[in-house]
Amino acid sequence: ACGGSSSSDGGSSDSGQKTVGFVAVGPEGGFRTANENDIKQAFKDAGFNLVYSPTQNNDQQKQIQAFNKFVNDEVDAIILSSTEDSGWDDSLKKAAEAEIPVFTVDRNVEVKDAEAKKAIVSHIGPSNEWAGEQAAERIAKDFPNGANGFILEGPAGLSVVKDRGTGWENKVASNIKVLESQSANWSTDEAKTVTAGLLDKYKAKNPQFIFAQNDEMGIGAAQAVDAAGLKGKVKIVTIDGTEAALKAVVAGDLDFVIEYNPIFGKETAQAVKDKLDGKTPEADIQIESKTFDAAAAKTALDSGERKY
Amino acid sequence: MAAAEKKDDKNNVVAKLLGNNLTWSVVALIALIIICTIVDHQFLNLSWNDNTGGLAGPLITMLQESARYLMIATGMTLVISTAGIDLSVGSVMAVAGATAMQLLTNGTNVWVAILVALAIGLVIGSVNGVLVSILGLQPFITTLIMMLAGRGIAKVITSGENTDASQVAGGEPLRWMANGFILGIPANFVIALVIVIAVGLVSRKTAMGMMIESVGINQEASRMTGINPRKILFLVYAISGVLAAIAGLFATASVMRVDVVKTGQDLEMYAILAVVIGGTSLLGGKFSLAGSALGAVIIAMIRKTIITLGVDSAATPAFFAAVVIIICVMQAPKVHNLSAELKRKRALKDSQKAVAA
Amino acid sequence: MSSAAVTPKAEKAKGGKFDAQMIPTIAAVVIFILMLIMGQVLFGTYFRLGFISSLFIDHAYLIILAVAMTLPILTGGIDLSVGAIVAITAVVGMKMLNGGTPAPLVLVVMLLIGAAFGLLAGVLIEEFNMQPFIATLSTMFLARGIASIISTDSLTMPANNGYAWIGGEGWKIIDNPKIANDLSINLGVIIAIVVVVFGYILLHHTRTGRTIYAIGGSRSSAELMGLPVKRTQYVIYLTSATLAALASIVYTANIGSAKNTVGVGWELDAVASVVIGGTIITGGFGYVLGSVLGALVRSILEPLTTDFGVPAEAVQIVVGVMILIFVVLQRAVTAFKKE
Amino acid sequence: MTDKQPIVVMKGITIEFPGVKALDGVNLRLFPGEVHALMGENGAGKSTMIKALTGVYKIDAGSITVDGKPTQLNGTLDAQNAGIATVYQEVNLCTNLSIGENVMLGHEKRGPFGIDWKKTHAEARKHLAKMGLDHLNPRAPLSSISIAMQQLVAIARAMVIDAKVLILDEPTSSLDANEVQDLFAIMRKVRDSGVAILFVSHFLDQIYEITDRLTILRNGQFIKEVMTKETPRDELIGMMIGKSAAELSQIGAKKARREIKPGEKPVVTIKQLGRKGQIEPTNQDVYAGEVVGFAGLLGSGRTELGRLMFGADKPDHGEYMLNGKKVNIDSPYVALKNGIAYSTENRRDEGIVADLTVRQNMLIALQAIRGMFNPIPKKEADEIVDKYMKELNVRPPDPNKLIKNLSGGNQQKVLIARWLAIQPKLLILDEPTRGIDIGAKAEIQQKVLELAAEGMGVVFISSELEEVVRLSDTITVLKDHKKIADIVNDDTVSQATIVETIANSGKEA
Ligand SMILES: Nc1ncnc2c1ncn2[C@@H]1O[C@H](COP(=O)(O)OP(=O)(O)OP(=O)(O)O)[C@@H](O)[C@H]1O
Ligand SMILES: Nc1ncnc2c1ncn2[C@@H]1O[C@H](COP(=O)(O)OP(=O)(O)OP(=O)(O)O)[C@@H](O)[C@H]1O
Ligand SMILES: [Mg+2]
Ligand SMILES: [Mg+2]
Repeated sequence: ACGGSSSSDGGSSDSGQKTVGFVAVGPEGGFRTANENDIKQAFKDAGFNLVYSPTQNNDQQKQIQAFNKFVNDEVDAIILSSTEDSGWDDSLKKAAEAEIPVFTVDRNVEVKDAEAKKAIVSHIGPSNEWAGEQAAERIAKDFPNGANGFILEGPAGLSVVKDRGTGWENKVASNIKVLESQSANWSTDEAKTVTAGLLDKYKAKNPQFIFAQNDEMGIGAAQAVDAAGLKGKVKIVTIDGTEAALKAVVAGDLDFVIEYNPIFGKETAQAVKDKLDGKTPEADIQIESKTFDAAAAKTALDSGERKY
Repeated sequence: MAAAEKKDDKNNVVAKLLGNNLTWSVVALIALIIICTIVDHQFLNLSWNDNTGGLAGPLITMLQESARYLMIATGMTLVISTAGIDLSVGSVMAVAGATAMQLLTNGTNVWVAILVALAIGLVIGSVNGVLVSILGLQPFITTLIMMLAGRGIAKVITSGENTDASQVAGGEPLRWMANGFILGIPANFVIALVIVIAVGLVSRKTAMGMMIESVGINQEASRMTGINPRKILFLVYAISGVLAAIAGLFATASVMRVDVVKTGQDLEMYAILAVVIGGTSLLGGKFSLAGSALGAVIIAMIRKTIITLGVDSAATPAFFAAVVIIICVMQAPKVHNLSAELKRKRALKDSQKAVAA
Repeated sequence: MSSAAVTPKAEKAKGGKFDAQMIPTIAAVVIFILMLIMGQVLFGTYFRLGFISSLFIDHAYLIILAVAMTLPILTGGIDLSVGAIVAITAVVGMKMLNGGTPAPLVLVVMLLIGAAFGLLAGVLIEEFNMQPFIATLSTMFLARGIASIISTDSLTMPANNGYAWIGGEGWKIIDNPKIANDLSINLGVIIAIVVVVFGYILLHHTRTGRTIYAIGGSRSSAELMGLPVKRTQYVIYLTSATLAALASIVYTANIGSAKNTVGVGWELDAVASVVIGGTIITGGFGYVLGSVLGALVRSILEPLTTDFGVPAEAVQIVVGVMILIFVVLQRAVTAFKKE
Repeated sequence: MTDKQPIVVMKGITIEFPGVKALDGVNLRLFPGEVHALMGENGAGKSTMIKALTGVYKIDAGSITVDGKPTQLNGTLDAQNAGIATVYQEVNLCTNLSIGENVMLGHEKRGPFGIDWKKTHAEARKHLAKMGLDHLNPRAPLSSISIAMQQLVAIARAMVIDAKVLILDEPTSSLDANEVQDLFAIMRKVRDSGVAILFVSHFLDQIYEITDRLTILRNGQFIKEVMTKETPRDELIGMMIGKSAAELSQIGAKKARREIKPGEKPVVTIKQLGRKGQIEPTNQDVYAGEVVGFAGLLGSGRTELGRLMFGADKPDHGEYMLNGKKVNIDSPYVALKNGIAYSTENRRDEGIVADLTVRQNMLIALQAIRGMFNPIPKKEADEIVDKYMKELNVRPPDPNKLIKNLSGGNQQKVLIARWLAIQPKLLILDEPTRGIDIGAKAEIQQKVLELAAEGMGVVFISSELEEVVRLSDTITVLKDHKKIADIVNDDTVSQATIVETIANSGKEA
């Protein structure tokens, strides 16, 4: 598949085609799949030879292994979509020594070591905190004079979860009361069970909103709400903006969807190209994302140009 | 303990009861329910919900969730009874779910979708069966491999997406299977219960149960009595595959969407716990489907408790572990033989004094 | 008298069965080498010193875990808690480092925590006759849970912590202009090697080790033979858990940060390694060296899938199938040899 | 010798198992330099008594004093440290380890770098040699030798710790005459060195040959302690079985030979049936109502031939005829379907299904040939079970007990019942009387004759020439995994005849 790296002198093969190593998370559906497919496509279009290496259940170790392998393969550039925001210093140092430019996508990584910092050319991706803030503001707008509700989180400890949480904290209005935060592991049917449980538990407190940290969970919550006959009475806000979620907004199951835009393959490919052509791409390429209420969702869907 | 004072024959009855795992499982279940009720006084309330056409309330949602555990625990029980193990049930759930959802979105008739999903479960189970029985591979590693590969298969089927069939028309029967009600009781729970009872009857009314146990206890001796261990082994893994597929349908149909990574994740562990709590030994041999069923409900109940108590999501695994440990410790012979043991020691002391004198 | 009848049998037995036990392990060696060669021929990067170096440096932890897992599996048991123990010890360790605790103390505490969980597993197994699978499954949830209660942040080491050097990039034995051709080794690898030697000596040159094999053969027999079965069981689970803590030290030192989510699924990688290495999951037969090879084989599966450009969705299938082919091959060879 | 102090005194030992009182106030005294026999029928409680002494079972009442001090034994390790070495009834070794390792387990010789295997194996060799096992290679896996051999290895192991007390629970049950003599020689040496030996055997000849003192048990009760030479056989038997010896239907006489009519067709004929490394191509006929005895030394291939005729091992040579027509017996299932049953010599590993009940164990073979989904009607099942519980008088007479909790002898009866339940045309019995008390043994021998009389073909494999000669119509002699002779068992034939045949065949070769 990857003729590029096969010639023993590594990436820059005779064909002149550049080889780029993509340290990825792997197809997990929703945002992740859309994002990685888009990047793969974009690099193919840009004439790169992209070598793709996913991990399993978010295991950073396997990513580090892949990263180091790319360094040894002497690829021309490495794209790093890390599961963790730290622990990359050593590997980045290797990359720096081998003079391989590294581009972090989606999640930014924090680097202590100066040597290592050099390796990172730019970061491309939308902001999780921003998304969290949008959620808080939407709820504030929906319930100007306060409301009770829940937060459905991803698996405890992932930095996405923390960032989206932080965003929410930053902007949440004082009269918005979170009765309980539970993890539903990004999973639709767990979200349904959990929400059903929470609705039972807090009937008395009349919960009015649910902030689901991703679409999958939001959709599950919506079904629980529906089953409890509270459709419309409980407003659900979710992050990601997958097609299913937009449909749900139009259908009124969800109140509001904040996009976490996975489509930035072009931008990434461009940045890599610039770098390899000797230009210096910006250090932080922000991918702006949209937000969808029912109306916006409808137009977006009808326009038919959404890739996922 | 009460047992200590009672007279011998009575004493035996009590001892038997105390020695019986089922007793302790029931105790555990009740304990959990009590705890929940204390925290949330509404816990036992049942109301009628018109727009689902069934009962509603914490216990109902608990039963609804337990259905899938019932399925995989039943299959797991038979496998474990042959001194094997099936780590692939979680992945099979994902595959079956993925198949059904994908087919639905491609406009296949819902019944066809269901059948194909079950068929795929059967196929994967059979592959396990062949590898274990014909090639004589070790069950643990075989099904571990299938657990890895299964996830992959699910992803291939949906090409990595979390296929969503909630908008698809014609999915009602499947949706009903997971969310509907029969006489106010969750349909999936009823279905699961019926299947468990069916399996129970087949295995106990025919010689299947005994032969499975026999193979689990002593394979060579079984062969010498004319039993064909290979057939038996193949059978249990195949069954486990199908039941896991049903569980997968329950899990996905409840939201009409499969999650290639999360659907069925870690459920093999829950199934194994259910089986062990139910009193079937991982070393194989005697099995108790009733026990496993109870175990399955307990697992669902533990998860319910976690939500009801609002245990911080970070702490849930620890809480889960704590409960499991407590249950297993309660079941340990050491514990409920305590009184008897003390009595024995005392008796021994006396008789030794007697000797000395 | 009977001697006439016996001798041929006994001899034949020697020729036959004994190697049969070794075959899977030998197969592991052969196949590992074949894999390397294949990689080299097709992609030309597998003989690079850099590749070899990071194969060891990045997997020192797995080698240690494989050794740890070998002990319980030899008795027909298993220790599912190793991955979670890596997590909790890592989290505690990082917390303490950031709290300014001196590194040596941190190391000791980490090892002690590991030992504590091993002890707990031992008690559950021996005192409350829980089956190892269940006991360690519980301690796994417990450790993982406590870890995330303590912290769900990803914790990075403070600068100059007197700890990172364990896993730091270590020493370059051969320093080429191109990093890809550097042969380097770090303390982590050395620790791993020491652990392997320790494992070997424990299993083959101590009575405890022989008792481990005896338990794997038949626990009841071992008990009737008057072997210290109970004590040995404690030793086993204490050791495996403590080694898991050691693996945690090596790993965190290497990447310089830790997280409650680290080590998810590592127990299964370890089991796979042990089995690939030729140890029978039902106990009684196997070698620690086999497990090490198993770990290495397990480690180069991902690079191979990457280079072959296996489509993302299929990677797990391919990895699974590779392990399967491997196990089947061993099985076939063994069966063939037995004939 | 009564003047000297006993080294072990067990007083009022009581052990209860759920359902049974295995021991009820039993006393036992062991004197240094004496061989002491524990006598009793199957299930009398001998092994249980031994396990009480070695700390395997916790005692519910009574006291144990070793060397005059009261001792609490929790586990075999304690017992060993107290200088008690034991060989249990069921061979308890680890088949995954080598012979030498098994002998030395826990006593390996240690050098500067832990265990020194050279020394250890040398030591093992020494102890094996003491048992006349010098031909065994300590490095060979234990699984490669027969149960008989394993038994001897277990005894060699017991010799490793120089014990004050040596316990041998039915060590001779699977040995042939020569090995028994070797064993006795060693026992005498050990005894004369002042060790107290506790010995269990169902062979009265052996008892009278080697023991000095007897303790008699009857279903868990202590009957009496006597000196061997002061106790005549009948009296002893009387004390053991609770009725006078006369009542015991001992069939001393040789079986009236069943003449084969000219032209009569055999039930089973094997032509050149064989399997590499186990048994060379062999011809054999078995006629209806005929008892064919297989005689030979350990490892001569009797079991192999039996297993081959049952399809337990696939033959790689020759053919199989049933009532004249060719059949392909390649698995126990097919054999059983065709009415051929085989009762193994390896009761624990290939016979009982330990955790199933007596009832299930009796019915399982019949069920297997009926098919999984065609359960035996309860009524029929009950009848079969009662019938054989009575006929073979299995004790305790409770079919719902787990078979693993029965004594060795009673387990054997249940297994025989299992095979009779399918009403076989040919019944192959491999060492059916091994470890069986005189009473039961007589019953089983009687049963064999009855079955033959009813027209069943029987293959009778036994290491006891005496019973082979007494029961068989024709005797097949094997040696070194090869059939060397077919002896028509008329009145001229005696044990001596067989022994000679075996000896001579060696010369010609
Ligand atoms: N673990 C057990 N649980 C329940 N009952 C048992 C157990 N072990 C032995 N028994 C019962 O105790 C009695 C004595 O058994 P034991 O094995 O001591 O007899 P024995 O004298 O050794 O017979 P044999 O000569 O056949 O070996 C038997 O009735 C047996 O059924
Ligand atoms: N002397 C021996 N050395 C090695 N293996 C033996 C020996 N004797 C028997 N075996 C094995 O033990 C089993 C039974 O022994 P085998 O049939 O060879 O002899 P046998 O005549 O049945 O003697 P017995 O049954 O009394 O041991 C067979 O599996 C055989 O391979
Ligand atoms: Mg006995
Ligand atoms: Mg034999």
